[in-house]
Amino acid sequence: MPKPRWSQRSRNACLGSLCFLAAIVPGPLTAQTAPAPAGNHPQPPAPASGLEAHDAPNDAGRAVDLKWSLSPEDRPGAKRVVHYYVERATKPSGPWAVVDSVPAGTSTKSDQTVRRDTEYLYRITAVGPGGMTPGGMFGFVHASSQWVNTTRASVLVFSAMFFAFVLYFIRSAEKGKKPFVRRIAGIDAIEEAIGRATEMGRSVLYIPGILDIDDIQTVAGLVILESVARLTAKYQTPITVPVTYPIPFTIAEEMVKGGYLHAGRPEQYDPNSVRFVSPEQFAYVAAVTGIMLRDRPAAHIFMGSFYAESLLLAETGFATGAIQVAGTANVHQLPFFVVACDYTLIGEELYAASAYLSGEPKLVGSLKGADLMKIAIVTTVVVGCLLESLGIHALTLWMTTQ
Amino acid sequence: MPGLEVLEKLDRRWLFLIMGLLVLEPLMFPLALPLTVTRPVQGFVDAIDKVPDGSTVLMSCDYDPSGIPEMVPMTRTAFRHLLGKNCKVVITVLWPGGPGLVDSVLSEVAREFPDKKYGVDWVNLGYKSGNEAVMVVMGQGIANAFPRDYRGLDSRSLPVMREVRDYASFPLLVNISSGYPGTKEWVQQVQARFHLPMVAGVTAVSAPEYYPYLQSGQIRGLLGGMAGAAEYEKARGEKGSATRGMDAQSLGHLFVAFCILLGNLIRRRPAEARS
Amino acid sequence: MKRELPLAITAAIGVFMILSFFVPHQAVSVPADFLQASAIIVVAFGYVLGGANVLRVNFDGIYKRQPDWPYKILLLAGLIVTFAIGAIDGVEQHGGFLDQGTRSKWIYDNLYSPMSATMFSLLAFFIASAAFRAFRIRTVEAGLLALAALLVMLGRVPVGDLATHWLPAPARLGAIQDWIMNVPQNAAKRAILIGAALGVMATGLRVILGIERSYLSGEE
Amino acid sequence: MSLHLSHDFGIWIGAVLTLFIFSFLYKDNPFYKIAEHLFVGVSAGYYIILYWWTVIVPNLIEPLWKQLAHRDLWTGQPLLQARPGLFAAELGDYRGWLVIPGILGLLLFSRLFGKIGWLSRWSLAMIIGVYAGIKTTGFAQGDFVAQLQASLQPLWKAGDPAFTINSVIFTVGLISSLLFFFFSREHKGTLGVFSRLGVFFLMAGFGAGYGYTVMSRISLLIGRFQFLLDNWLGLR
Repeated sequence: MPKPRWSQRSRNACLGSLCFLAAIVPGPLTAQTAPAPAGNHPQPPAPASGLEAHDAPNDAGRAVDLKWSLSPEDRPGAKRVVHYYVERATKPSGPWAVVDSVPAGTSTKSDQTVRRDTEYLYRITAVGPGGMTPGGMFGFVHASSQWVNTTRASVLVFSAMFFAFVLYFIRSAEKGKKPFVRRIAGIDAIEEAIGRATEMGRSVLYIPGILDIDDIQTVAGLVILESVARLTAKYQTPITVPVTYPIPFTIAEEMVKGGYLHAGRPEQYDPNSVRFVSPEQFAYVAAVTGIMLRDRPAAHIFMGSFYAESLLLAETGFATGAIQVAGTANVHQLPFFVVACDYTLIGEELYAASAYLSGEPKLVGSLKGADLMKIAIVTTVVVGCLLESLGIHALTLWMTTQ
Repeated sequence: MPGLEVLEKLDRRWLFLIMGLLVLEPLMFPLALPLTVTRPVQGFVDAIDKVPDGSTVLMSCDYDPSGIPEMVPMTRTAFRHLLGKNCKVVITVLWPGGPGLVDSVLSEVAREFPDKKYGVDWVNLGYKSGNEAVMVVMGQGIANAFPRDYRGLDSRSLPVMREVRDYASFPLLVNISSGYPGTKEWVQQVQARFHLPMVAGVTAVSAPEYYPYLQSGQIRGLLGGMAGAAEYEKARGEKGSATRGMDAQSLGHLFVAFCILLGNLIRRRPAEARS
Repeated sequence: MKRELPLAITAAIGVFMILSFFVPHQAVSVPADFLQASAIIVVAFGYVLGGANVLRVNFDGIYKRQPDWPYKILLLAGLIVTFAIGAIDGVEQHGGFLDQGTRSKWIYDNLYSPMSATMFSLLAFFIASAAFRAFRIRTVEAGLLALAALLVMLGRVPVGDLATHWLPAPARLGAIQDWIMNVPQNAAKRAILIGAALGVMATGLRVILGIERSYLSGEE
Repeated sequence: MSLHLSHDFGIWIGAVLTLFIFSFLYKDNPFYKIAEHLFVGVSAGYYIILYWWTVIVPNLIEPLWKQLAHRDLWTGQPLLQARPGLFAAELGDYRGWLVIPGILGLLLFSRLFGKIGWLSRWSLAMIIGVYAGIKTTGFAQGDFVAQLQASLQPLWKAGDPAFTINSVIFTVGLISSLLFFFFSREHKGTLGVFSRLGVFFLMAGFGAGYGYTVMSRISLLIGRFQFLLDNWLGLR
């Protein structure tokens, strides 16, 4: 096997760039370029052409995008070009530094090693078994910072629209204009369950989910608890509320106490009705199923965030024969509630119920804002699908953010 | 009917026992039921195949030991798939319970490739708290969020990290995740923000939630649960723990289906009878 | 100081984060990156605090001789030993306390990992008994749910295709499963996804504007 | 098939603890309680030390130490490059500014001392601000606009009836499911029809979810049995 031999031209190139490359790129790169079997005296490949370099858009001046036309000898299977070096300089006279190498067949590259607002020249060097040939240079070009990311215009428009709706409805609700929210069937189901427990002279078990107060579902669960507590106090039906975390515990206590106060029977409040159990998932489940089996409440109400325990709670509750009403936005737990409960509030219905019952402007406003947005979404879907069917893609393209 | 009466009062521990035996039996005496590779899994395979050989791929393994049976076979096959293509792999873990497990799995696979060196061909950057915040910080520099790797080495000094700056350095993100933080957050914070193509391997519980992402092209392929992992193994010509578990999985599903039907059959009477 | 300042901090930072999504300029992106990097650190402190809380609560439980207090001694022993060994390992390994071969890795592999994996595997048993005892098909909706569940459950595993291999390919359980997942369930999931996105955005807006303050409650 | 019992003491511990937890299926008992409490203790200890070594030390203490002491934290060697400018921050290198998250992190511990507990709100406010911002934009782009954009698809394609049927079913399903969650009007008339249709799609979706959840749970059990059979008993 004859020793690899470099053509004169590539040796010159080595002085310019390859030596620099050897300094910054680890071994394998240079190793690939070295073996050039001398037997058939290969020539260096024809150069790449038509290089264009532009500041990468929508960034903080961290990249320059390059595009070029392949060397005419870069064809699949031809093996005349192995890869291209992307080279960069700050002066037309050089020195040229290799920024990166890309495999043959590649005609784009983003140079991310630039300094912001520095002027650069670029050239693409085709490298093959016969040596290397630099193409024409392009420049000057510099990477600059942009103030607006234009690809996200559609996100901005839709978000701004939605935020405007929400704020408008919150304001108008605060001014006392109560917007219409339809009564949710789940609320009737809750009242029915409490009524049934009263008839049977048994208690009501209320579970506001298993998460802490920072979860919005827990908040909704506690809001609904307030109305439930008012009803149980009115009917003089005992209520049990086992809670997982300290803060929801104190709030739940307030809610139940408030319920008795509202019914004019503060003395009937049982301090043992709201219980702090444990944040540990399985310990909590064990305690709650214990209450279900021992105290036999006639109604179980689950409102909040639930995870794997939904299955265990709903099953045990079902086996005791109690009326069960559930509500959660944790979609993967909904199937277990739907099959084992008499009524289930699905996803947003939980928030809607809490808004309906409390009438609080911030909740009602958000709900109405989301409703109006849904009209906009349905309209967009209908119009967009028709446009797409007719072969008009403008709307879809504008909404593309990637 | 007295027979149904007995069934209705059946102690549930009998059901536990049957379930246990049904899962145990095929693990000891396999039935070798045939598998077909479904479209979402094929998408996963194709997306990795399409990555240029030798490029650097980001792989985030966001799970902990409770996800072992579903996540570990996916991690193994995907890591093997990537190393087999001479890709360099940068691994992150966003679940606190996961880093030790993930490192064991990766080291075990890496031993099959004697020429692949830690720090040169792959690196385990280990765990970082902060969920979405970590993902966004990585967008300005991977090593900014992970100054040291799992082994306590300075990650900027590792050869594999020298060619990595931020998400633009990767042609693909492979995410293997059991929940939050996981595929949803990677789609929202990274795929959408930084336009990084991604594929996901997820637990069966969360798989249905990600079908909308699959249809929209936000993820290119999806492995759902152990069945997804088994199909991936089949597509790669491997016979791993997921493939071996598929028979037990089939029997388990049959039993649950049987329970649903039987339970409803014997309870056809009015609900009042219960109370 | 107790209420207004936190609200102002949340508002300022929240608005800035949203701004940084639309403005790539370094005048915004660098401070935003600093805030996110800081969040990583503060969150970590939060988890350490959580661990400290476990310590405190259980010491309390033992001191007050709560039920199960002897088990709590075991709990504390586990906590302190794991912590102490981890501290020593970390100093020896320059931070890589979980590296292959350390004592912490042994604890992780043989105590933490098997127990964590087994806790959730109990659910396989419970799901069977729930299917038997608490899955009732009384309404059209529940019937539809059950139908989809059965088709998907059987279609997703090899046994489904095996049982229907005599049918033409599009009518086999696997293909039906595929269709359910891609068409009806996908449509429903997308609706839920979009609805949930609106919910999160509305909540985010309320938190940033200080309309939602529930996270500050309870510690007056 | 024969037994090859493991000789690894650790595997035995893991197997015994696995069986302790499984004993809960029979009923709650002291063995289960031992495993449960040990698990809580070990994981709490593990979490504390994990956050210390993998986040607080490398992301906070080490860079601060380098900046202030000009030495490597572990070897004590002086750093080769001096890093002037305590507050001369640039992307990814925040130097003295890191004192801020350090203080905010420590303030969280004020919760352990009742009276000054309100100080932790500042840290909380900062975290919540960051996450509210990130999540709002993440959901807006990834789950809202991107999902909406992907829903704009042609309803018919000449010569492909399957595509047309599925596309129409999908679009009707999406719209009716969205309208099920519409609360500003009673569900009567056309809206009633749509929301009723929406319920059907949602139920099909939940059914699929049920099936997949069953799959996940059974997989977990398979995993534990594989551990017991392969690693512990060594059945081959």
